[in-house]
Amino acid sequence: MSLRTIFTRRQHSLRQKSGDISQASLAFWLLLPAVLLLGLIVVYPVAKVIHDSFYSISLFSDSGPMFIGFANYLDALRDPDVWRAVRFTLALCVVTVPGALLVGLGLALLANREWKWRWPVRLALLLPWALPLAFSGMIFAWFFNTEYGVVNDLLRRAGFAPISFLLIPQWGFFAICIATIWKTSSFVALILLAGLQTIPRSLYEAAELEGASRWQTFRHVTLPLLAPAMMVALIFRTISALQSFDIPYAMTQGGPARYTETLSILINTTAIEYMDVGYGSALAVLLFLLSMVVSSIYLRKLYKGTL
Amino acid sequence: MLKLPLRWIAAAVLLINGFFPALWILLTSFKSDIELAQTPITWLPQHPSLNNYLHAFSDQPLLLFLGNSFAVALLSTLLTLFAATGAAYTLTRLQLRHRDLILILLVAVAMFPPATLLVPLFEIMRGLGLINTYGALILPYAVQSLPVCTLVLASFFQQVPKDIENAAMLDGCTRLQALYRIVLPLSAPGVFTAGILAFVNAWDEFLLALALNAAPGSRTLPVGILLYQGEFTFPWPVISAALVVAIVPLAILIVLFQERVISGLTTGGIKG
Amino acid sequence: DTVLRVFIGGPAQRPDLFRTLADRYEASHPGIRIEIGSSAATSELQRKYLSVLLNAHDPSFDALMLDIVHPYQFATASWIAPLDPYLGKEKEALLADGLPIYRQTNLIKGQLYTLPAVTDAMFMYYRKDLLAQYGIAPPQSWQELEAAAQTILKQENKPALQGLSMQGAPIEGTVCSFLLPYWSQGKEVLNKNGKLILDKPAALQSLTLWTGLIKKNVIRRHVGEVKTGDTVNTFKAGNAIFAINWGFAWNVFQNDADSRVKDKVGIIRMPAMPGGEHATCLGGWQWALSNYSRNKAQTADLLRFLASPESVRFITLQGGLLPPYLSLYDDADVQAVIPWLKDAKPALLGARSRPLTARYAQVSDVLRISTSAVLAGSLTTEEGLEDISLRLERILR
Amino acid sequence: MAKLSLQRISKHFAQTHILKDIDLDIDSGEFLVLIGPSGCGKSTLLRIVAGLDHADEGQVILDGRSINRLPPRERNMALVFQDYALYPHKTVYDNLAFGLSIRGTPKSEIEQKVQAAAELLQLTNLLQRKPAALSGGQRQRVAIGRALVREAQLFLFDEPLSNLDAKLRTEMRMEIKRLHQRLGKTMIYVTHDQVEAMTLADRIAVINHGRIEQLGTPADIYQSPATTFVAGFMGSPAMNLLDLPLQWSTNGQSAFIAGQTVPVGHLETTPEQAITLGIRPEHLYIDPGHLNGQAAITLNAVIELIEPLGAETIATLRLEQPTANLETFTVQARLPGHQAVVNGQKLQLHVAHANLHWFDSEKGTRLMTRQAGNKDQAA
Amino acid sequence: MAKLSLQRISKHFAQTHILKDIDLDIDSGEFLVLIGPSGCGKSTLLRIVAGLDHADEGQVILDGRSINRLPPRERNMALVFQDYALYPHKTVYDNLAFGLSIRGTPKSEIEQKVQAAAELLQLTNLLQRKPAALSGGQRQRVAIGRALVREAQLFLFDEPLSNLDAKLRTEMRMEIKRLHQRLGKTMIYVTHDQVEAMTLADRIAVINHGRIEQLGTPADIYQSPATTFVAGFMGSPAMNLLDLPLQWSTNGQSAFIAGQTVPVGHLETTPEQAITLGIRPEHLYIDPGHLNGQAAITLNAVIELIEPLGAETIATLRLEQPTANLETFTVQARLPGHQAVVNGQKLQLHVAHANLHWFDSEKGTRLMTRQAGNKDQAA
Ligand SMILES: Nc1ncnc2c1ncn2[C@@H]1O[C@H](COP(=O)(O)OP(=O)(O)OP(=O)(O)O)[C@@H](O)[C@H]1O
Ligand SMILES: Nc1ncnc2c1ncn2[C@@H]1O[C@H](COP(=O)(O)OP(=O)(O)OP(=O)(O)O)[C@@H](O)[C@H]1O
Ligand SMILES: [Mg+2]
Ligand SMILES: [Mg+2]
Repeated sequence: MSLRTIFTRRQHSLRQKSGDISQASLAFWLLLPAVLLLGLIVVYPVAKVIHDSFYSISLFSDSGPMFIGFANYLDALRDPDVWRAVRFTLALCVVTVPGALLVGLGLALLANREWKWRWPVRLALLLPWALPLAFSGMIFAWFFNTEYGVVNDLLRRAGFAPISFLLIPQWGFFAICIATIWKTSSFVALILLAGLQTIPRSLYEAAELEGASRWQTFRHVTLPLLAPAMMVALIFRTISALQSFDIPYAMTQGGPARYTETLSILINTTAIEYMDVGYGSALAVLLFLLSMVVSSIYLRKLYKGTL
Repeated sequence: MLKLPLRWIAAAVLLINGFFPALWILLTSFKSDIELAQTPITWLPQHPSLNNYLHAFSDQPLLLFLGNSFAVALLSTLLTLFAATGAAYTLTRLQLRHRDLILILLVAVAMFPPATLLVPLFEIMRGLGLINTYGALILPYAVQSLPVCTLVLASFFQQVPKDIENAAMLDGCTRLQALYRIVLPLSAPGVFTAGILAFVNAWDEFLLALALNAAPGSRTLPVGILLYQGEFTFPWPVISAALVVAIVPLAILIVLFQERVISGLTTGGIKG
Repeated sequence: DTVLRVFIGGPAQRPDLFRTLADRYEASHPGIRIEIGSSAATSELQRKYLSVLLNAHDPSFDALMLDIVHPYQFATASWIAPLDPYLGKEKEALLADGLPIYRQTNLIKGQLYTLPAVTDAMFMYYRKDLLAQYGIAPPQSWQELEAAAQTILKQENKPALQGLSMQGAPIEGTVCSFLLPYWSQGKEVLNKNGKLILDKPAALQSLTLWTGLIKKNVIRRHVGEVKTGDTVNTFKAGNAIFAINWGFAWNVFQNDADSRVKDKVGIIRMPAMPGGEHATCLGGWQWALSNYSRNKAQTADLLRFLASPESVRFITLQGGLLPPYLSLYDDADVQAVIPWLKDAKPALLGARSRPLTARYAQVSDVLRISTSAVLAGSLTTEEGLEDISLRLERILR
Repeated sequence: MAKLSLQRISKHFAQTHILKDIDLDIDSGEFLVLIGPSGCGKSTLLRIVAGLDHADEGQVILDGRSINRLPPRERNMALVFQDYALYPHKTVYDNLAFGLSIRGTPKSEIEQKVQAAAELLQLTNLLQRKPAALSGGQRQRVAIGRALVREAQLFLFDEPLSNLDAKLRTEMRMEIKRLHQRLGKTMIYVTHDQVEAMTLADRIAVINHGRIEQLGTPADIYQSPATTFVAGFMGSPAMNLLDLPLQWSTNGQSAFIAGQTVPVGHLETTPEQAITLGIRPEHLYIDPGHLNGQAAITLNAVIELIEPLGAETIATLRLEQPTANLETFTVQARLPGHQAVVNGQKLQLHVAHANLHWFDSEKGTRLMTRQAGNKDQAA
Repeated sequence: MAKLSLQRISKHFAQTHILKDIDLDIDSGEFLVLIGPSGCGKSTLLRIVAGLDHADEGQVILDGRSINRLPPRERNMALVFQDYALYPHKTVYDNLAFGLSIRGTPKSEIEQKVQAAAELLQLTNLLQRKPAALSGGQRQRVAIGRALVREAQLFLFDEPLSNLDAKLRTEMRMEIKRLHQRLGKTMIYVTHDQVEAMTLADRIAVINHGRIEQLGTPADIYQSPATTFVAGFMGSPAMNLLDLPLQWSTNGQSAFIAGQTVPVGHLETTPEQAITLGIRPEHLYIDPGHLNGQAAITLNAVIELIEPLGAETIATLRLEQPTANLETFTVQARLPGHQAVVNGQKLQLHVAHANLHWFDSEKGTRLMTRQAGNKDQAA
């Protein structure tokens, strides 16, 4: 799935394009369902968001939509709330993406082993994912609750003073990261587990015979062969981390004092609560661009090494 | 010497991490409201009872929600897999101009915050006459899962040795037949994974479900379970019971399924 | 048949009872069918739902039951239509019997946009038994409350027992938490024209009151994460001497099977600031007419029926919800159903409306977030005040 | 009917030129064996014929029609992949049946054909196994079976017997031969096994460096290798190729090798030409009686290594040069299994003049006999 | 030092009993060749030795210590997998270097060893390729190279040369032999190639049906096959096994075959025993001169099929029975390449008495000479 193979294929296809009329029509038919779906569901909303981002549309003002060019974007760039949200969102990414990847990898490795505890491991891997997102944040808000939370209960039993995790910015960040990693590591683990399942046993055998330790086998066989799956997990985990909304919102509502407000929370409140559709759309487009930039960095950096 | 316990500790941490919240939900489902308000908190239910389960089933049509969610998730999963299979195959095995562009557009679909797309989506669904039907959810869910499913499938298709597919074509398969009879079965772990991703995506989703499908008869689980809460109260015990009913069988079902997907499907096919 | 679709958000708004009313209406109005739709339990989710529909100019609901904080925005956005054309002089009668505050809330730019369905307000709940045990009279001021709480806390010496439980998380209830002492000092946030008239000293006083109570451990430190439901549960479990909450909580304390405070619950007006008045926060639900309804006249007629004192009386009797009409507070049948009605009435008469502005969502956000941060200790009272005033100025400029 | 004609087939991988202007006509019903060193492009050629790879240049012509653009499915060819390419998720039975069932063959007919093939390949007990549970040789047999059950018009075999034991290999070879005789289908067969090549082929094409070095009947190839490459490649042990110091008689009618005179008048050669002499190991006799009186040269040699193979013994010998300052040559001789020889033994080796192969050392090509040369000129 | 001893190794897959009580002692530095029909369990045995599979029963003992529980990485063995198992994501260089680099071998040393191995295996130009861009034979060579670069204490080869051309195969065989002589490491080598088996092995173990049928030097195996299976399995074409009608003289000292008398007094046999006669194809002479005066029997035969292999010709002949009502026998004879024969030709075949192999038809075991039998009894 490397971009590089895609490019080389393209050269190839130029040379051969004469011969592949049936391939072209096959490609057309195979892509059709996806294209239809996207065309039906995505094109209009996205176009509308982009369009709206150039207008001043506040449902509560008397005047109708007014074209204002890039004013919304300029406002956004001057808005300290936006910058804080961007910083926090990126911080969340920086911690939770590698975090989820690590935890997910651990789970996937455990679940891929041939042992009798595989069944429970796979269940453990799946449960966080199956618990609807809408409730995950609430559960963790509850866990980190000062009075009724299980974390503080443990602290108290261990002889420490309880901590109001969700009321102290740094701890709030910590708690949100834990909850996010918990919830999203399943996603990563599922994809990696599937990737692990395709690695032929004989390669492990060969490495083992050559005297590779478990770590070396992992480092030199598993990891490189897992790279494509890792890429998929990484790209989508990053995109969804940039969109973090439900968990932080359920846990802290962006508090205390907006410290844990993510870009998505900001967009949500702006576009839905405040009905400031134009500005909200501009923020959405900015988030989209941010996602594009970040994921293309990933694509570039990481595709280089794989395949 | 030091490494071994370390590995086991790591394993234990991962397991606890995976199980604990679900376990807590399970324990909570046997507690009473009042027990939750106690400090210090209790771990094991003091007076375990199945009351919450009775409530869960009697207060709201929980089975209906389950059925709706299942139908929506299953149908959108099938739709996603169908579309993603074609797209993934095209991207990996066919010569295609603008492949990278298609790829990036596909991934870009996941990059817009869904909240901002809500109103136009509503308009589309109303235009299609799908508001308050399964269809209103199935289509957007399928689209939401499409990018990740396509990439997952693509990375698997690429693992299938080309010669096996070649053999099928020599045996008289069209490319399409080779795809469905050879490539797809050999990508079973990938298809399955993509399936779970799409399924759980749909199973989890709340925002669209609330906005596009609010009819009592077709409500999905996350929307339905939130109906147990009062305007200002959040009755964890009953909600926990509902969650247990909703989650545990599903998860076990998936795991059972997953256990049947053998790994190393392509071994024995190719020499070299 | 004309089908009228009525949105009644969640179970707490008792769609089941309104269904009975609707049946009656259908019986007397052949050719009209009424459907009741709902979405989710909380006002926040309902608003999310409705805003999508109305933003898309969706005609699928004719009548809407809205949380009292929403109509102003909805009216400004032209999502709901004025009822004046359909009501005529009945409008005056309804306003006359309604709580006085409704003259402010229901008339938007001079037009009647909503009719009351159910009313509610913040009340001060207290433990009758504990106060009686220590011979303390229900407090009329915050100082008295503080003293009472401290005495009882010391005497009882139970680690789980809290002095006052109130909402401090960044939720809508916390807006009230900020406003209660602020109003008590006779101040408003907006004037009649919607201009910001935030009184900084009063606001500071308001915040200082809470931080003071926290310092004295009358309020727990973690109040910054307490939501409405937490207060209910704490009080219900017998773990609070005082609690600020909406009227619905009374039923929970009194009637829930697992309540430990059954028959030990008292209600008083909100305590006053030194030299101030007893002010409380108005809640409740209002009827509105969707601007995208295709049957506005019929719907208005239905709303008139649903909002009529007779219908409200039925709801009150069946559901135990507080009625918005003053006349019902002297109704013996109603008093029988709601034993604490006589305590509620004075509080309701002192009810204030949260700021009425199209930008209420932003205003609410500012107030709740900053107040919560102050309560949580992540901002000082001064910082909190600064934040509030700066942001409100920006929003309402 | 399946007359295949390859015209100027050329193929690159990245920078490397794998196949260079391959021209090859294969008659309908012919059995052609491709042979050549590892990596010379045999598999690539088969894949081009099957339509799995595309030639960069040139035409694949089947029965007079270019099939360059025809997808593999429509070529109706069967290929035994060198790497098997079994369907790992299907049982052996289904692996064999797939090609038939995809073409809509009735169930009963499939059953019968698969059973027949399984019996032939001794796979009957394994029909319900998946490939992963088979041994290497069993997998290879499944790969063969998959090609055989189908009624393709052209069969392509890519080293189909390499992982079978000698006995089974002999049996399979016979079966393939029989099949070829019965069906009369065109077959192209890649092998590294000389016996297979010699016994199966109607013609053998020897490929080297992407070109066909020689195309001819097995006897041709063996008895008159066109180049030193072919000479050295066919036959095991390989032909001994000696750049023996060699002097020409003034009239060019004879040459002096190792002190003996050999007539060379019949060869197309010039006196100055550097000559490589080829001698097959089986033509080196210890016992002069085997010469049956033919004129021969005699070489003095010392035995350096003896490899008894059972039926025969391969001896490696160092030639003793009459002039000591020249480098020493090593030759291999193929001796009967019962011939008693010991290491270090000095002996004389005899080669009939008729069994000497003459090559141009520089170009590596076989020296023609003058008669043939004259004919060529006449034509 | 690496003395390997297998004790009562037994292995099942599902219901099938693959290996049955294998006992085998391999001396340190010995070169053991495993040979046997496809699917008999050779690879499985290697995998058990390497620790990749576990025997159901029995012990693998290395230098006196049971290593049943030792993980493969600690066994320090090198295995050439039958199906290569190359790392698809590594270049040829890295495939070869991996085993060294994980042991922390210095870069320069790795470089040098890899280059040396690559040269030996003629892979030097391919070092930067990934396995997917290699031909079958090239992949196989990488697999060999991966095993050779390491200094393992035990080398296991699973049909390592099967996909190489004859010339390369001969060269590789030599290299492996040389390596064995230089390093003196214990090696176990699975092959289907008789030449490899005969030339490389110190001892050959012939496996059939999960048991070792015969263990001995190549000469032993070839000259005195212990069973009809071994007799038929080793040698290509295989030994002719004939259940010729045969009558015993009254004193049991001679037998009458095809009308001729053969002395059997030296054999441990009883007159009633059913006998199978084994004759190697190379022992069937047309020219009685080859007998060198040994006593022989003569068989009348008709040539049915001629397969010229170049150096030799394999002739399939039908024996003409003196009594016509008996079934006809077919034998194969290995004739010199220059022997002129034609299809349908009638001729006489001569076999020296000494070249006759005698087997018990029922048990399939070789009939011992009486002397050996007496010795056994005396011991
Ligand atoms: N997983 C399995 N389940 C069942 N039978 C198996 C399995 N793996 C191997 N076998 C059987 O075990 C036997 C021995 O296999 P093995 O690979 O050792 O054979 P081999 O002697 O190496 O054969 P070859 O020469 O064909 O490579 C074979 O008959 C094979 O069918
Ligand atoms: N994808 C590729 N990129 C570069 N070179 C390649 C690629 N595929 C094959 N080759 C090279 O093409 C040449 C021919 O390969 P091919 O498989 O046809 O050889 P072969 O004659 O079948 O050899 P063998 O007898 O070893 O199977 C080899 O030298 C190989 O290294
Ligand atoms: Mg090949
Ligand atoms: Mg094997």
